[in-house]
Amino acid sequence: MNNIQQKTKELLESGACTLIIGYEKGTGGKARPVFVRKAEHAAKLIFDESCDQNIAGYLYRQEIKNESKKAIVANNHTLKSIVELASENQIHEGDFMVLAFTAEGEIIELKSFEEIEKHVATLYHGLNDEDKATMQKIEAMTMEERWGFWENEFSKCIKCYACRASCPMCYCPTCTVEINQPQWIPVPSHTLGNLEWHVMRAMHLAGRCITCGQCAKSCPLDLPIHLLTYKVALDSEQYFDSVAGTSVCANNVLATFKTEDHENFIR
Amino acid sequence: METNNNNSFEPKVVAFVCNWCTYAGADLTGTSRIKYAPNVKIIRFPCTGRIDYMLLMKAFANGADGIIVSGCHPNDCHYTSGNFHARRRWMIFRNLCDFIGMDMNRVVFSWVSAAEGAKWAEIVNTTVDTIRQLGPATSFQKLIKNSVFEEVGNE
Amino acid sequence: MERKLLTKDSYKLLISKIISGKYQLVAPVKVDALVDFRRIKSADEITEDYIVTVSSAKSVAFPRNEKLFGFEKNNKKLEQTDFDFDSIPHTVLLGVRPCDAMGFASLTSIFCWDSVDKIYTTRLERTIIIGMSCAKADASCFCTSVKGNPGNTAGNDLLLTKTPDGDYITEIVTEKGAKLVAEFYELFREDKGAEKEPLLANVPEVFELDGILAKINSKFDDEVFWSEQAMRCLGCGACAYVCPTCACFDIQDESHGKTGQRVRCWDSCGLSLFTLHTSGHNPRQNQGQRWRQRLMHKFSYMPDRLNTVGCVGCGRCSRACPVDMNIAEHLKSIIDN
Amino acid sequence: MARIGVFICHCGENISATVDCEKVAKVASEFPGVAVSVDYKYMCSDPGQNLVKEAIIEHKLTGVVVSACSPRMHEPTFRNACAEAGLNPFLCEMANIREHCSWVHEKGDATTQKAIDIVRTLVEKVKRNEALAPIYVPISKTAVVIGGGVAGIQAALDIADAGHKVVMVEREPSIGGHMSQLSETFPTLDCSQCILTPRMVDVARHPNITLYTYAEIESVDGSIGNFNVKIRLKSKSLDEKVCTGCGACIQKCPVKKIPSEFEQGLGMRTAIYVPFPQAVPNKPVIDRKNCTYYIKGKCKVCEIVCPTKAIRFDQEDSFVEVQAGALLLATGFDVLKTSAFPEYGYGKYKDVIDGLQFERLASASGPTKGEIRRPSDGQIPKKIVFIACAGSRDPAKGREYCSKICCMYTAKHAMLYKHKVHEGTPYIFYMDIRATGKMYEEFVRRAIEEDEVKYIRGRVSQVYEKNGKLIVRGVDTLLMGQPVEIEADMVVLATAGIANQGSEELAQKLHVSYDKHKFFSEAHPKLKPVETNTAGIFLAGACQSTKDIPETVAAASGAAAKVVGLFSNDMLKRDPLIAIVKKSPPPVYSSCTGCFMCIQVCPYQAIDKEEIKDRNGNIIKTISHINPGLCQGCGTCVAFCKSKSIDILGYNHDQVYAEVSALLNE
Amino acid sequence: MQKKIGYYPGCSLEGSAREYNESVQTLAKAFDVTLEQVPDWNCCGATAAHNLNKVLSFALPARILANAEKAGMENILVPCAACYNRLSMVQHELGKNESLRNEVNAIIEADLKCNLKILNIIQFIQMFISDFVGDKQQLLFNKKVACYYGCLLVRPNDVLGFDRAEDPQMMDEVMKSLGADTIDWPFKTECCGAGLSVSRTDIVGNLSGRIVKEAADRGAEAIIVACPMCHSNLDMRRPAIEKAIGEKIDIPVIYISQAIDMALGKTQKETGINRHFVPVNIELKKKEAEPQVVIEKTEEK
Repeated sequence: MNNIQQKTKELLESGACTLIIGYEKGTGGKARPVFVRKAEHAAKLIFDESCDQNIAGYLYRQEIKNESKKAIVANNHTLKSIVELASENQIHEGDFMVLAFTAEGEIIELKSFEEIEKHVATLYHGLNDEDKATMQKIEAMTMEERWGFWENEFSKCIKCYACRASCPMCYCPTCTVEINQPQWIPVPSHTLGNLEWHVMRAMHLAGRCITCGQCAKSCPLDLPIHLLTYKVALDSEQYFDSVAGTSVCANNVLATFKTEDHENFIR
Repeated sequence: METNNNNSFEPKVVAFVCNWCTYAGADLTGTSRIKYAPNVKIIRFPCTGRIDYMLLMKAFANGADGIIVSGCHPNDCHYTSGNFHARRRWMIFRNLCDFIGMDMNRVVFSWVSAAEGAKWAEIVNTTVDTIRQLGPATSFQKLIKNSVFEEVGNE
Repeated sequence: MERKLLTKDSYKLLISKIISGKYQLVAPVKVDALVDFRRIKSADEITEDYIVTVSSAKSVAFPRNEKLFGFEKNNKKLEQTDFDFDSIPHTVLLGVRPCDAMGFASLTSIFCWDSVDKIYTTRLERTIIIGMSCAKADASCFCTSVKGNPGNTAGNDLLLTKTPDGDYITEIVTEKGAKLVAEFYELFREDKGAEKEPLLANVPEVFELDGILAKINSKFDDEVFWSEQAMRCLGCGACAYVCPTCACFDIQDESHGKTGQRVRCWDSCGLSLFTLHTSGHNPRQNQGQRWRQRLMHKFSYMPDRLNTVGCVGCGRCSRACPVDMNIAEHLKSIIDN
Repeated sequence: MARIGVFICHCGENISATVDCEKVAKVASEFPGVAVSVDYKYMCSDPGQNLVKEAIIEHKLTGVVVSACSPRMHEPTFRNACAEAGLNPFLCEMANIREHCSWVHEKGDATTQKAIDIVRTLVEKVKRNEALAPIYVPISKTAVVIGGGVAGIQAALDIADAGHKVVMVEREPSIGGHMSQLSETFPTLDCSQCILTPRMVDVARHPNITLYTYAEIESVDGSIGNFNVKIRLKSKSLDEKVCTGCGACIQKCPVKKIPSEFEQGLGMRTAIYVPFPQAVPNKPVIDRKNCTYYIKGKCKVCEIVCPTKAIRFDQEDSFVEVQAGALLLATGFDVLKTSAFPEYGYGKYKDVIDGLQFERLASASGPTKGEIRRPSDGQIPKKIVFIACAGSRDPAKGREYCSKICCMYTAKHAMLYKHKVHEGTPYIFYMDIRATGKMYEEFVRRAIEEDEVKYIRGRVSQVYEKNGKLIVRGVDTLLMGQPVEIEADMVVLATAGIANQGSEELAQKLHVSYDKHKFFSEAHPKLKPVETNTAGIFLAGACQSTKDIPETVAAASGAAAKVVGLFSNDMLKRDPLIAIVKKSPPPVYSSCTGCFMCIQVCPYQAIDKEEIKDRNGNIIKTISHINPGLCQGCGTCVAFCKSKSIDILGYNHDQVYAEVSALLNE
Repeated sequence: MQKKIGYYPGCSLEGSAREYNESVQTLAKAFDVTLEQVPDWNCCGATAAHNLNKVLSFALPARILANAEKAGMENILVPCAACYNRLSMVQHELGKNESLRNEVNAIIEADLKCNLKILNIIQFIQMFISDFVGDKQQLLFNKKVACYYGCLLVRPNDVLGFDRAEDPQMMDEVMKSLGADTIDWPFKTECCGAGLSVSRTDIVGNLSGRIVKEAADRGAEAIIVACPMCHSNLDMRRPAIEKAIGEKIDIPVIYISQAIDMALGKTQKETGINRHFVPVNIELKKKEAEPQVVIEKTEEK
């Protein structure tokens, strides 16, 4: 814990960094993202289990992109997203410093994308037990039950787009929902349009979702929408051996193909 | 699901096909005068690679009861690999739709070459039969109905 | 103010009678893991286990989607179906927190500012608001900082305060409230005069409102200030959509073939699309400017033009925010800065 | 406001027999935006087309829907008619109510209703069509021929004789290819080198041909008419301009025991070498992997003996770039090595050889001066077994195809053997004999009847060595599956013809598609046999599939004719139905966010990066850019792009969305 | 730590190939591996089932796989080459054919995932032998041996993925690591006559005879096998073999697991070689203190 404060203080004092993107304690003890520019504020920074938010998305924010010497305190989700974002050309090696943690909690600096890749390779990539169980529960349902489940969930969606805003992979400056010729996604939040939105969002994350679950964590209505992108991520791995956030030079699962790809569903 | 009115139910099926194989195959069905059910209407695309899954969603959102997506057999794509890309996309899309409880029996994927006029007729007829059995796509129809805000008041 | 007592049994009875009568009843219910307003069919559905509901009560008068009119094109001719005011139901809104109830005044000031929005006012007119005082609060609550309090009657037609016995002190705030009590007079007893204050939650004051109101305008041009505040803001619409006073909306035409509808639906100044011009120019280019708009609108423009503060201190925006943009904390820093 | 004209064709009775055309026309006239809707007996007739043209002028139409047969039939007809009336041809669409409606359904309301639905769909599409102009691309009239075997030689000479420049690229030190290795050719048994070497010399001398040997394609970009080809000239360690080809260096080179590629490992060569005496160009190269100087840092005998001082030890690879209008692939084939056959000895028995090795044994210029002697001990084999279809037609070896040339050359080998070893016995194990060329069957009969070659119909399961003999165990299927065992002195496997080494990398460099066996794919198996799916790149010979010499030469001339045909124009006209990256005004410029995944998707390498700069030249953002000369309009990138920043002309988002909506909603 | 591996012995190892089972158990103990039997296992169907009924031939092995999956096993050792072949084939087929899988699932009332790692005896040995050679080995297998693979272990190659189908090397490598000199011979995957053992012993005599004779001619002192069927044909049918080839050959036939057990210095009872028809009269040399044995990779040309 103190080693993060110590390390960032040194970075800011030495001038090696002018901005640290990390976590601080927020309302009711929850962790939240924080931006520290002064050495005396380094004491605000924390890193513990509560810091599970994926903050990689800040790296390509215009205001932050322009900062020359910045460092990000990256949890495992954030690291994977950094790899994926790099593979999608949204962030570039050397533009920021990455502070991560070993399994023992030791703070380390990952100096290149290659080092991040290596570190990510040591991390667990599957779903957590709770999500696994929910996935299994849903998959065990009949088709009608599944439809009922999701219809209920989608009916609650208010289209605030917190899921989109909080996902590091949703970086398009003009999202498809903002296109009105044609209007791909209806603006009002009826169940039909909500369903279309969530299906599209999941499809757009095919081979890109690193299964951090940030979308669901951000949803004010607690919709389990992360399961949709997980489904797509699991299928990408199962059928096409593609795991997002593991390789900077990987091609996207839907941008590539093999002639021998699975096709027993095609007549 | 009520299916006792099957006799009067005429499924609405949209076919998304590529120009070079299946569209030409359907032309051959015509020149061969092979008869099939009139429920299926075709939209022409340059390649299966062009077929956006969101259009499939839109078809259901506009009241389709079923969908056929068809293109060139593997290795026969006019553009070499559009159908391979499409196949991957379908695979992921299909599983996702199944996961949210959409009835994937309503979506038929097929390869129909320019020489397979008879296969096209067979695909259309079996698809229409299947969907006649399944009945109207009531799950989507309910959503379409609810998307028109007739009921005033708090949901 | 006239007070009555509603015993816990007659409370249940009142609910059943309302439901079976001419009203639809909207009340907090458990929706999976959350508590939110829903139209209910039985008293058992109601829950009292909440600090505030996830969404505010505003959708009773300002639904998240509202069909303004329908249209149909036939033989190149267009026919329009106007809004049917008779379709607006008579509603009893139960379990509203005092902060929420106070929010309707803000909404009304907007919807009746230059012209009167008849759909909104009719909906509100046909709604009887039965509030419920707060016995609990959390770290996001700050009603006392914006001239509210956990037992505030303003905006309610009736306000209930639960006693340790499980009965409800009923304050009759408005004429509408009185009429409802009269309608079900047999259920109400004479009030025993129990003290209400001790039953209420303690909500400490975070900032001094007058200080904010006095200083916020001077901050308008401080780009760095707003940009630093909004640094972690992701630019979604969660805060606005759960807010009891946010009134911004978008108007959309939706059509399928020949028929269509014009819909009014919620919008949010937090979204970049909100101010995007067709030309590509966006007068609010960054999240700092959008965040400034949100705060200025509530604490400068509305007080200046509508003589009301656009915030009731419910704290919903902070709770809904994926990155904990705590509005009270940010407001406080205006004074501190 | 759209003013659409709808023209319903009866097609005689082809449509009107089952579709109520008058009703369709009447209903269509009421569609929003339709200015005129008429039906007519034969829309494609002159009066029918005039109806369309007149309506365009009279009603100032902004779009036309001709509701008739398949667009694959008459779209050009009606688009031309529209153009003649002053309407951009791409504002005309066809509603297919014949092949897709009247011909496939019974007469009735449902059929008429379907026709109405189809027309409505196309009306909604055409409302969103844009006026487009064809794309013109200039042509560089130079052809690059890759591969200097008989196919490349033939094609290069044909193109050069037609007056166009040719650059030939050959990776070996000499042109000639496999044909120069062959002893005699079937079915005439004339000498291979005698017919080939004069053509090789012609190539070297032709004023229109530039020959680069010991060279490889480094990269290719650009498109039909304008390829930019970068060629790597591997260092020969020699100044060719100075070398006279006297051969003194070769005689004195101390490293003499390198297995010769040309002799298929049956003979030896030196480190500085020409592959064979008649090589073109007849100047040596130094094989750096085996040269003592390059390995140990001293020797330089060749430099000392060279009378013209032509040796350049420090020479490096160099590059030339060529602007070419067309590429011609003639990279030939290879044969599967015996090591692919563990059941036949896994390449460990010296006397189990492949067909190409036998060619060298039988060649008068070969390592044994044309005598058939076995590699292990130089003895003349008394019993020799030829195994046809070694690898070919064998899914277990991953090659289902017939190599096509082996039946003939195996018969030839057996004959040549019998002609040289009169007392010997040749056996041929075969599956079927495929002798379908001119004089081919007669040739095989000669082998059987005159030269008494013993043909055994059956497969060989195993070859193993025992007591100095090769035991060939097989089956004779004509004797009811009787097992056969032959104690042979030598075994020749007619191993499958396979794609040449490096063909996959080359195909990827050129973006030419190839089959699973790595042979290059033709654009159409029947109608475009010498074209690839990449416009401007053509194929000849065995790089497409194994071919014999006459077929190879025919294909080469065919491909050359295609190149010459292309070069007969100065400009190339192309359909504009291509993808574009959408741009918008500042400060957005484009919704493209530069993930560049579309680059991965594109089968044509048509997408590259474009920098958007401000007036001072500072880069504002980098987005995708689609090269209109390369894009073929498949639209895969369009469906892939998440922000829908790419659209495709003729099938754009707005059009197809409107079609879906119109098809399902009245 | 004790490693756990699922175990499917099949019928042979409970009957005619008891000694194979014994030697595998001994070996597992030496490797410090616990073999956990698949609960409630049944017949794999062998050759009989797929001659009769395709679905049955899938359902039988599928039930075994399902039981193993249900028991939470990740890999299972299947020493019998025939069982190994059936289980592997069925998992492969069901894995790629969804409709067949559904059909079989319905019959066996299970939900197959088809993700087990099915190990043959050689793969099992390779997993652990590297820790073991040099450490626990007491005797050097200083003999010239012929490794005989038969057909079921190696075919079809695209499913089973044996090193090289026509000239397999895996057993040779194991034997070399024990100090043996393995002969290069052409009959590694020849047919032994298989199930004709009972009905047409004469044919088995001919086919197995060729194998035994070739091994003997090339100087082998033992034949190493990994299949109960091969073993019984080469060992138990020795009288028929001798009748067919007209000479007496006494080289023993040893399971690969037995060979390792022997090198470990296990007793006849532990290795099960006392149960063979052709006596195993092999004296192994005591191993030198300094381990000289290196696992050699066969040269590929």
